[in-house]
Amino acid sequence: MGASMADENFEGPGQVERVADRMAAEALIVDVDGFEGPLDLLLTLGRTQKVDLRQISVLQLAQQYLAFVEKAKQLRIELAADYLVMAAWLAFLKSRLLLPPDPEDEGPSGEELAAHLAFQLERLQAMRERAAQLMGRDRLGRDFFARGIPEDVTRVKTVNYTATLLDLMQGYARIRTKDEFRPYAMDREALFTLEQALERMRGLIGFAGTWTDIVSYLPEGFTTDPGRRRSATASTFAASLELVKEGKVEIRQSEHFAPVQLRRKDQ
Amino acid sequence: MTEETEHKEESLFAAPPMAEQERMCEAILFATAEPITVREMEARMPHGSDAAEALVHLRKRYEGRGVHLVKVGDAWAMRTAPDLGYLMQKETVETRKLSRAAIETLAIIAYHQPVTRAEIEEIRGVSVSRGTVDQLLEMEWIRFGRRKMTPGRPVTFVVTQTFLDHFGLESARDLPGLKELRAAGLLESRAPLGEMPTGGEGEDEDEPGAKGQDELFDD
Amino acid sequence: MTEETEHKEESLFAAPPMAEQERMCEAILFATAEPITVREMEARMPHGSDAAEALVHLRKRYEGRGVHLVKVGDAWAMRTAPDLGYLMQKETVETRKLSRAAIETLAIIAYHQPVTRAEIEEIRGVSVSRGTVDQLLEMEWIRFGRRKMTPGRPVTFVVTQTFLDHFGLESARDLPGLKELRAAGLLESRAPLGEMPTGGEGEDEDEPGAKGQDELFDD
Repeated sequence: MGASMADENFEGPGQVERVADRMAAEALIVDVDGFEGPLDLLLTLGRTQKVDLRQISVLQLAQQYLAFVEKAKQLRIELAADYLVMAAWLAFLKSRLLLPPDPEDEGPSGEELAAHLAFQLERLQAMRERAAQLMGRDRLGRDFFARGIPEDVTRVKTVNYTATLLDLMQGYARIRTKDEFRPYAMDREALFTLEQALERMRGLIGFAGTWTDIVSYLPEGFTTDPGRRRSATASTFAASLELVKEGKVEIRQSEHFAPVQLRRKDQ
Repeated sequence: MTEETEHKEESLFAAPPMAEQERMCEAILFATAEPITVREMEARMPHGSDAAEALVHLRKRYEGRGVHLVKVGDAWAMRTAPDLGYLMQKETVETRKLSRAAIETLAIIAYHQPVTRAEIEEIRGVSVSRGTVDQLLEMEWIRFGRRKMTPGRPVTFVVTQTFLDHFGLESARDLPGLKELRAAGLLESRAPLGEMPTGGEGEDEDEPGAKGQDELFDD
Repeated sequence: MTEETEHKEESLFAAPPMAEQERMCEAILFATAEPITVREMEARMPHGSDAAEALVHLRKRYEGRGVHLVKVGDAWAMRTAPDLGYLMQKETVETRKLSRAAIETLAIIAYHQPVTRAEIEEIRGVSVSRGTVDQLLEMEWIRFGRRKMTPGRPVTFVVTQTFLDHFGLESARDLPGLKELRAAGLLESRAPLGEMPTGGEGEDEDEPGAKGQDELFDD
């Protein structure tokens, strides 16, 4: 539905008005749901250019898309947000392509952006073709078949018992204390204080010659339980900042949410 | 021959003659509907057996017959010859019709594996619904691969042996047109430029990231 | 020959060559979910086919192979050769965690070796079941050590090289002592009151089973 509409209506910018009138008169329902997102719509529009995708005019394509969105608005069709995001981006791209490049401006040029869009379309098109090819292959259970009467295989089960060193040590600890074993000694508080962290960090930082993830400084017993881990992470981070202030370490983070790393600062 | 002798020395009993080993492989393969690896076969055969060699003979024996020996990933299976499919209409299992989104997602995973959800979304330009991935997982056509060593350590998807078996592929290298796609640079994961809308969450947006299939197929 | 000609006259198209019919029977027999009669086979095959004759050829072809063509009532089926039945066993290995009793017994042997059963029971405070010791012996994690030169000359247990390999230890001496266990947070810091064994407590705490181990490793 959507595809045929696009084919009919966007043969050239000049025709848009006339076609729009006709469309309104026919109360045509534009089935935006028929498209699998803006890229799919662009691909469909692109087909009207009847050229190899590598030679596609991205400028023309942007105009076609914007016209489509405009039309949808006139017909009071609610477009999903990503269609509008794409429209805004294409409008931006269009201006980039039309205006002379600003030498001050960093970032990709209009041509680069257009080339990338063309690449995306070509790639999507290629995946579609391969998907069709794949589904057209001889298939198991349709064109070729597995054994119809599989013979039962008798299972002989062997059980392998295993244990870890931790199990062993915990087992031993359990006996020697004659007490129900509890994995962690600190049972009252799940807190790792700034003072504790600072003391710990002072002891360890001498070994941090290379950039090391701050997480590796968390004390034993504070790494698994989320509450304890949070506490230890916060205090270790605060302690690290304190050490930075004292000029003992350097700290860095490459980007948002990337690991925080630190390293000894040689004086 | 010398190898035979060595085997004899190594093991308490000599491995059975090759013709016998071939029979054994044949029986094992006929008995199961699922592909079975050389290692699994050898685990069942007498000590010192060489299933790989027996399979070479067996494959030859079934050439041109109504049933073939096919390789599926690193496993083997007996399958009817595809040209005789029309005789088996009764056996045809109605496969659930896959949605267009599912088919495209499957193809993208097959050609770009290992691939993250964000990368699939980047290629398709729309978000991938949970249902689509779930369906493919449930059909056992895809599975989780190793996590990507990029921020957020996103999970990746790869195709399974069941997928290869279903589509009669010996390995993912045999996907139709894979070479051409690679030559055309269409399997490279290019980073989107600037503010390019991607459709996905864009978890690893600025992650031109791993070579994907290249990595997989260059070895 | 004359029959062939007749068939040709009867049917609009000639029946496929016998070799092809044999292939067809082979594929059908392989793929059907249950034994199939000649009539059913022919119903699937091209008009004029003679499944009965094709089956004669096919049966001959599979003589002595790993798979046989067998008659089940008035239907036909493929079956693996009876003499290869033993190949249809599949060994599965399941990994389970050792029981608490076994872990504790093992730990005591590792820390106190060579140690007698009576000593183990004294340390654990409960009797040690035969099954537990047998299990550890069977796993080859413990073995019998020298007999103790005490009345009754009881056997002792020591850990094996397999044990050390499994736990990645150079020697049993590398097992952490109580102090280290405590430092690692694996032990309560408070010693439970009145519960510790009386003799040689302090000594034992720092270096569990020091004496025993020396005995073992000094020879």
